Amino acid sequence: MNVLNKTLEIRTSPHLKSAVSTDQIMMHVVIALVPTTLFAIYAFGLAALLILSVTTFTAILTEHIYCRLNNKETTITDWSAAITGLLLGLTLPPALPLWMAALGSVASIALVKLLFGGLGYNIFNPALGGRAILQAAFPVAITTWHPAFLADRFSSIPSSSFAWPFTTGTYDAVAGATPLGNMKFNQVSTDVTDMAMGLTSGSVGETSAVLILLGGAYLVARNMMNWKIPVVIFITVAILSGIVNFFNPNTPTPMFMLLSGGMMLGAVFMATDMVSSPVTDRGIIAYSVIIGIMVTVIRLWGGLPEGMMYAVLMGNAVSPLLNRSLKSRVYGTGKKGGAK
Amino acid sequence: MNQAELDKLVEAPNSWHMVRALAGIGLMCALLIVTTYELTFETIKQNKAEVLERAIFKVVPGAQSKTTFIVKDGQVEKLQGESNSGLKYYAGYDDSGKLIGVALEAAGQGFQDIVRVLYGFSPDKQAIVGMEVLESKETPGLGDKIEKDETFLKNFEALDVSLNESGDNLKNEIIFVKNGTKANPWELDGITGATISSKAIAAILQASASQNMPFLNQNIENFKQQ
Amino acid sequence: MTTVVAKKTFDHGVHPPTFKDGTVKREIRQFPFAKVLIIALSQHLGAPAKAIVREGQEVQRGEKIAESGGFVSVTMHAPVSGIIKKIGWAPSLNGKMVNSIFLEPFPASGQTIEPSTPCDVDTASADEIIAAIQEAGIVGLGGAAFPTHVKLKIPEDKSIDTLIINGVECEPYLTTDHRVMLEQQDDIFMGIRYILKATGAQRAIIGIEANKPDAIISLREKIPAGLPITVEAVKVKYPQGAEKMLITALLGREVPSGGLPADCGSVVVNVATTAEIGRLLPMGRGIIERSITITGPGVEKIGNYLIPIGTPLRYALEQAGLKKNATRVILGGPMMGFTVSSLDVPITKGTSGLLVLTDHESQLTIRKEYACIGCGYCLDACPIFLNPSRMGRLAKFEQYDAMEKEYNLMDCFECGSCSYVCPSNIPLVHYFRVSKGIIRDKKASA
Amino acid sequence: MNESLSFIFINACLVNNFVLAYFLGICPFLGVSGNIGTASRMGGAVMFVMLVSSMCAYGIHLMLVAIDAPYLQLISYIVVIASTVQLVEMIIKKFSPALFRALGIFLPLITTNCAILGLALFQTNKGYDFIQSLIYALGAGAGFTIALVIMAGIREDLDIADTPKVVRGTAIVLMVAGMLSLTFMGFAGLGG
Amino acid sequence: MNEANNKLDTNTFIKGLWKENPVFVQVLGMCPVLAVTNSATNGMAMGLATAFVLIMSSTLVSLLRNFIPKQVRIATFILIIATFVTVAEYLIQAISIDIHKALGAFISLIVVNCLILGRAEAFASKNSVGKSILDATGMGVGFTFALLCLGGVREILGTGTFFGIQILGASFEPWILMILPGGGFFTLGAWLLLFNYMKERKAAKMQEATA
Amino acid sequence: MLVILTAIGAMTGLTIALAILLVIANKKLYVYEDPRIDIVEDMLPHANCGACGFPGCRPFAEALVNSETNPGKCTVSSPDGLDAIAGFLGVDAGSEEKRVARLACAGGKNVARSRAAYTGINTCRAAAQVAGGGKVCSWGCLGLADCEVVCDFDAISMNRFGLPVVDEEKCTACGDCVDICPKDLFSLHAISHRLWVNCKSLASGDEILEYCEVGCTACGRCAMDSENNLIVMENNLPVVDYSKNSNTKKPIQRCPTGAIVWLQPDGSVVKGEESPKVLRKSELPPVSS
Ligand SMILES: Cc1cc2nc3c(=O)[nH]c(=O)nc-3n(C[C@H](O)[C@H](O)[C@H](O)COP(=O)(O)O)c2cc1C
Ligand SMILES: Cc1cc2nc3c(=O)[nH]c(=O)nc-3n(C[C@H](O)[C@H](O)[C@H](O)COP(=O)(O)O)c2cc1C
Ligand SMILES: Cc1cc2nc3c(=O)[nH]c(=O)nc-3n(C[C@H](O)[C@H](O)[C@H](O)COP(=O)(O)O)c2cc1C
Ligand SMILES: Cc1cc2nc3c(=O)[nH]c(=O)nc-3n(C[C@H](O)[C@H](O)[C@H](O)CO)c2cc1C
Ligand code: SF4
Ligand code: SF4
Ligand code: SF4
Ligand code: SF4
Ligand code: FES
Repeated sequence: MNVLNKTLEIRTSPHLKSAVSTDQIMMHVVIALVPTTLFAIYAFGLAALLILSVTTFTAILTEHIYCRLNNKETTITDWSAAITGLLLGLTLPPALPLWMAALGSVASIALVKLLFGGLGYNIFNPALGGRAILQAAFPVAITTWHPAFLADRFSSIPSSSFAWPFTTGTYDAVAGATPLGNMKFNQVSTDVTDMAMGLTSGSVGETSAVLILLGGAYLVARNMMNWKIPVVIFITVAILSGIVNFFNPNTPTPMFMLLSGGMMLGAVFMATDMVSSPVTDRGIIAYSVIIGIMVTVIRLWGGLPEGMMYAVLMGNAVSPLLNRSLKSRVYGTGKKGGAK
Repeated sequence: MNQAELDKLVEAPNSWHMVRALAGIGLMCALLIVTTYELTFETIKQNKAEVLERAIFKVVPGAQSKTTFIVKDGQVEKLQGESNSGLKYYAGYDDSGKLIGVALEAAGQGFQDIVRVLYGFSPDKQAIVGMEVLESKETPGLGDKIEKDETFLKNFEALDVSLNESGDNLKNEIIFVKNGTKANPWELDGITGATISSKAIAAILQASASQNMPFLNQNIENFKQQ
Repeated sequence: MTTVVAKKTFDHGVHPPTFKDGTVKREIRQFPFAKVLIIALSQHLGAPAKAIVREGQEVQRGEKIAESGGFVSVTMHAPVSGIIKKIGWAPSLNGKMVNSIFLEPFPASGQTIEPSTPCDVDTASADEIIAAIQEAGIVGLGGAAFPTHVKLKIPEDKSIDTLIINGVECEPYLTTDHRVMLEQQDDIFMGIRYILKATGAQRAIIGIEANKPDAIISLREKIPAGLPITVEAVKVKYPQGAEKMLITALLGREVPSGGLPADCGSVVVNVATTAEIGRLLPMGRGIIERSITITGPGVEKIGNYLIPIGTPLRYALEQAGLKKNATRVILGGPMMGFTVSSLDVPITKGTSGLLVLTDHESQLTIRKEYACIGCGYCLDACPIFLNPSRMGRLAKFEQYDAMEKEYNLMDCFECGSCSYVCPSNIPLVHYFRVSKGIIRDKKASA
Repeated sequence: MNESLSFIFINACLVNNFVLAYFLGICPFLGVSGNIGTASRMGGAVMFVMLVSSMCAYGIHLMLVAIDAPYLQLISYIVVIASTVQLVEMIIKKFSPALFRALGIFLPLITTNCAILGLALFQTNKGYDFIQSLIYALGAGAGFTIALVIMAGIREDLDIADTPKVVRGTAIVLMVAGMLSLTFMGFAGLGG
Repeated sequence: MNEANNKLDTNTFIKGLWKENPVFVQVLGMCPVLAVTNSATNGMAMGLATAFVLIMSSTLVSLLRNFIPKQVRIATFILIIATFVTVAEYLIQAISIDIHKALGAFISLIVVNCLILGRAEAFASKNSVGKSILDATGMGVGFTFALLCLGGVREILGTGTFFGIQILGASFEPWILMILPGGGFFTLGAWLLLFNYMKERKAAKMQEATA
Repeated sequence: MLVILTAIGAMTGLTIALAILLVIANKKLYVYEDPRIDIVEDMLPHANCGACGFPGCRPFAEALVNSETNPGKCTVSSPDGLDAIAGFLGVDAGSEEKRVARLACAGGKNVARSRAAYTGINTCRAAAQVAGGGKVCSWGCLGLADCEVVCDFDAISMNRFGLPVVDEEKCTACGDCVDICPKDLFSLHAISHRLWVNCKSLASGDEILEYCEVGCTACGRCAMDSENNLIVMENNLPVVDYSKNSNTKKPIQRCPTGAIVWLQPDGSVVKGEESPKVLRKSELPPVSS
């Protein structure tokens, strides 16, 4: 008599699996970005909506086409392309010509992610890699800022947005200055609460510190983000700029440093990208400290007003080294191992 | 392969051959180089002089001829032959041999690396009347607007560097202002998108002018003889 | 139920759902004899036992049928009175065929057991106890089936101060140790007396996960006067029951890499093993049955059973009743247990549970595999503080040397915590098992 | 302009990194960046050779000025640097085989390398004095080492990555170099 | 030692162009390849200068190959190469100071271009003058061609011009990245990728043909 | 004129100094090295480019001479050059008979059954660890092609029934397949050994035919009838004594299942007349538990 009417399945242990899977993590990141995204659209109007749609859609499309060309099952269902596109859009200036945004999105996905092997294998953060490429290719366009909360933001679109592909856009006369630009070039500081609430100008999604932190908290609560990274970055930046500010009050205050520019978005959503950050505990700390130091140094002493992107990319570049050199002590080795 | 066979493969180096070959080839090379050097020397000298002259005539508009001066022991004297050390002053004269300006070099940190410029000073106008970038690694298309941007170069039609009462420094510092906000002749109208580079030019000129203008004005007579 | 607060534990680890409620209340019940029992001659680590019976020979329940094939080997006893049908190949848990004794019970075989020479705890010497344990065929019932007498024979150059009794039972679903702790308390204390004497340890600690408060409390109450025993609650966390983790939790020591618990002055014995020692040695008997949790969504009559060694899974499952959608039969718990490819595999001394999963679980656990996204969950799970993320990638690209030399692969004890948490569903432990195998092969052939 | 030593160092090391901004020493950068250990030893060797050649170049430059023979600059730089390094190599090989194993084997590769000659030429062009030249060499060497070691780390990761077949080999290394170069652009203007 | 190499002479020439292209296949002498290719003109000039040095030094090395003892081989090669580089440098200055300025130190750095020493060692020191010249010319042309490929792409995308002539229209927004160092790496990477791709396809086709 | 003299003076001085330095160095600092290193280095392109992964041509040459690497690692040299190096370093091939890898299992999916469905890492090594891999015959080939993948010489290809086939021409007897197979099914044999026992099952009796139609039932006929004890039974399997004259097809005629075969150079096998012809082209369904 057969007790079983089917073929037995054989598999390796464990036969239980925790519930989270990679696509879900990615999906929750998108969810966590929703408040920031909505605020961006509220602050910059149609321009933000357009740029975010273009980057997200192009990112997904690029990945899909790549998979088709390689006769592979499409990987867009893992949501990571959507995150990359969305995050790229959030770091761009609102009035950037859309063709540039699309080009950046293609570069993010194709050059920085897929050429390196796709999800999980990219060395550099795709969104920031794409932004770095855009910034090097079109430095003027990407440092031309558009003011937030224009009255007609829901009815008109900046003329530069619809520049013909591959041509220079004509910019509307009204140009906004960002807090960091004002600091660097005009030595003018900006009100801290304004920056916290997102009332300033800047990249599409970087302006509202509060909502970004909210999204971060959501991910931390779900254990989908390593809270140590942003916290250590913030601490490093605050300490360094605090010291400098103590000796030279003309330099930005720690609060200004934390709330201005891409610091929040970068530390909370981009430095925390699991793929391009180290995995070991001590590696993560070192990585965050390096990012903190580099962003402070660039902002205070470098030529550019903002350095978050470069700092994160530098962190990405040294991650493999940190992973290798800052391992955990293995159980039963080292000083505790010999103990009796 | 056994040891004996292996040893056979190693030829004993012949010292004489080595010296002979190296020295012989060294000799040949020396001849080759020197011949080329001699043959091209005049052309290159001429080329270089032309380039320099072009630059000087550009920053001292209207100049037709030039004389090079150097400062030796606090004294201005004409440069005889060549010299590689010390700041040179290139005096420019018009047809009639009248001094219309002095050109000199200045350098400082730009966005990417050191920027070297040549600028012309007009003693009559007490102003900088021309500026040419000699060497820069500024971003092409962006920082290199300091060489090409016409509005920016307009700054140097007459950038005020007149001296203060006591004559030991500029009356007004050369300062950088945002594009389109130039109100005074000593202000440098910046380039949007190349703020850093254009600011660097202002800083370079300010540093050089505040150091050299008092000296030039005091010794202007010395430059007048061609 | 009363609760117990536990603070002691180790770093890292995971929290799988326990699924113990179904069987925890069910007392251990006697299981009937199958038509044929298959007693594998190597059901423990070490040299196989040597059969001392012939085909066609009649044997009595409890009679010795195989003797140990060396020091790292144990004796086998007949689980039932019957006739030796044949001695030949039978499938085993790891898929290999092993030499086994096929024993057909007499139709009306009873529960009586042949009398034999006892080993008295008060008079026997340490060596005598160890010999008696070997003679009783006792191996670790915690899962590894390592001959217990070998473990208790402490090498000359080492000494033991603490005996740890492992009553953690951190594997989900399994409850036999829990039941043993409730039902065989006297045997446990008796066993501890034997082991303390054999090892020279000064004290014993019974470590129990805080989710078994009834066992903790009642054992605490019953500790016989004069016995240096404490009962400690440890946090509910997998793999709290692994001996290294338990030692760390209870003593704050670490077993050196590549070393044994004895290297940090302790020895760990499972409660069921201890109870078995305490039950069998006074009567001089051998192991012929053990208690097992038969459970899982694929089983009708789940429960804890005292089951004769050698019962084929087919018979056990017929008795317990299988559901239609059952697909996976696992010996052991869900975290470390092995699926079997054949129901002709018999229950062995090391079998602590028989878990049957269904289609439903298959669908839950077969998920799309992604590349490692570096989330670090596995690093946070690994109780040995290894870097499974890196090792998984190295294994995928066959860089075994680096795994061993730079990432301490050989310290991985295959607990599966990393695989459990990996959101990319990478079969990490499987990679590690394969890699360890390859490295071992390479060393053996070098 | 009289540049401060710290500026010279930072500039040569980060802002105008020899490999990533000036494209000097690309061959060893591509060739010897497969493994972190090798890369760091190579970096050490480069630093050493840079210091030696910086000193040589400084001396030769003085001599050439004295005999007024600028046209011999290139040929004498290369010959002197190459033979000095070779001498050092031979000495190391003879007297410390261990050190030779660790560093010496890299020396021939470095001698005929753009970064070394480039350093000598640049320091002459910039008119650095002796101390400035040494700091410049140190900065350039440190920058080279940093770039090389970072690249090696990344390449060790790429060895165990699912990179598409067509980019494997030099192509992907160049892509990484491109990204690193962009990253180092963040240092622009530092120290100014 | 190279007896086996008595193949048709056109092959000696052609192989440098494509099959053993010094840049795309051998990946040699990358520094000038990347550094001076921000415009087609510079690339071309650099290519020609390198080719000049390559041809001249190969010729001389081949002529002197029996006169040079093995031990001082490398030293003499370097001497010869450095000489011709110096010569080239003066010639370029005589022709145009501007080109000299654009190429900067990289003219001098031709000395250390691995390609030249490599050819001197691997080919010229073992072959007749005629063959060496042919080989050097092939390699030189291949090198120039590669530099032109890079310089062309970088100039067109980076400034919208080709050899200084506006070709993409005045409103084209230049991709400044392309003329920055990063762009150099990316462009060469892309070219190599293309070459790999073509090789793969060819291999796949070959396999199909045999199967 | 002065210029010329300076130049000549300086250059001659420089080169003579250099030459003397080199001469002295050659004499004083000479360190004995395997001269083959020089020769091999000579054969390399001297690009010192590092493409081989070594820090330069010389270290690469050293590694070559010490046979730590192979010439193909140099991507710069021409194929001819590489051949020359390989030829120079090549050790005498010797007169030993060529050996090849031989597989001892004939249980393809059309004749051998499985009883459990394995899912997991798709290699034999991994599968073998999970209850032996699910094939009923615990000795048999799992068919997941570890051997095909490990063979650097492309000598192994999997046939349509999931059994590896060795190409005798390509096989270099490197032994990698022998090491990788978790079921130890490969062994290296002189190419002239053509009489072959194509099964490793230690089980006996006709039951095994239920799950593998071509398995050895240990009936012992081949051994009984073999001349001069060419074949003996050990552990339920026939063992051919190749030191005796094994060049006979007779034993294959005795085998009722076709487990003992005659190997053809093209990879096909000849079985005895008596053995059942296997015509099935489809997979056998798994046995149910
Ligand atoms: C995560 C993140 C990183 C950024 N990194 C940079 C950077 O490295 N450099 C930069 O110029 N802008 C970067 N940006 C955009 C800056 O925030 C923007 O430049 C800033 O608002 C200051 O503008 P300014 O350059 O005109 O002063 C980044 C934005 C985000 C969201
Ligand atoms: C790739 C890149 C290159 C740059 N190059 C220069 C440069 O050469 N000169 C310069 O002044 N600024 C350069 N910048 C700096 C930005 O353009 C900077 O934001 C700008 O100078 C700010 O000026 P604005 O306030 O007028 O927009 C560069 C920025 C990037 C991203
Ligand atoms: C990951 C892992 C989990 C384990 N869990 C338990 C457990 O829950 N209970 C147990 O008694 N032994 C468990 N063990 C086995 C113990 O490490 C140890 O071998 C055992 O307690 C020793 O007792 P024994 O030899 O009597 O079986 C586990 C082992 C490992 C590697
Ligand atoms: C917390 C978190 C942050 C992330 N940040 C980024 C990001 O900055 N840029 C990006 O391209 N993808 C980001 N991702 C998504 C994903 O990791 C990314 O697409 C991979 O780098 C692609 O391999 C993030 C994912 C998580 C979970
Ligand atoms: S299976 Fe090994 S690597 Fe994974 S968590 Fe357990 S001990 Fe760590
Ligand atoms: S849990 Fe899985 S995905 Fe996360 S780091 Fe570990 S192996 Fe990678
Ligand atoms: S012979 Fe061995 S390695 Fe090859 S497929 Fe069969 S089981 Fe796998
Ligand atoms: S792996 Fe080696 S022995 Fe096996 S078939 Fe291939 S070449 Fe022959
Ligand atoms: S060309 Fe080889 S290092 Fe520069």
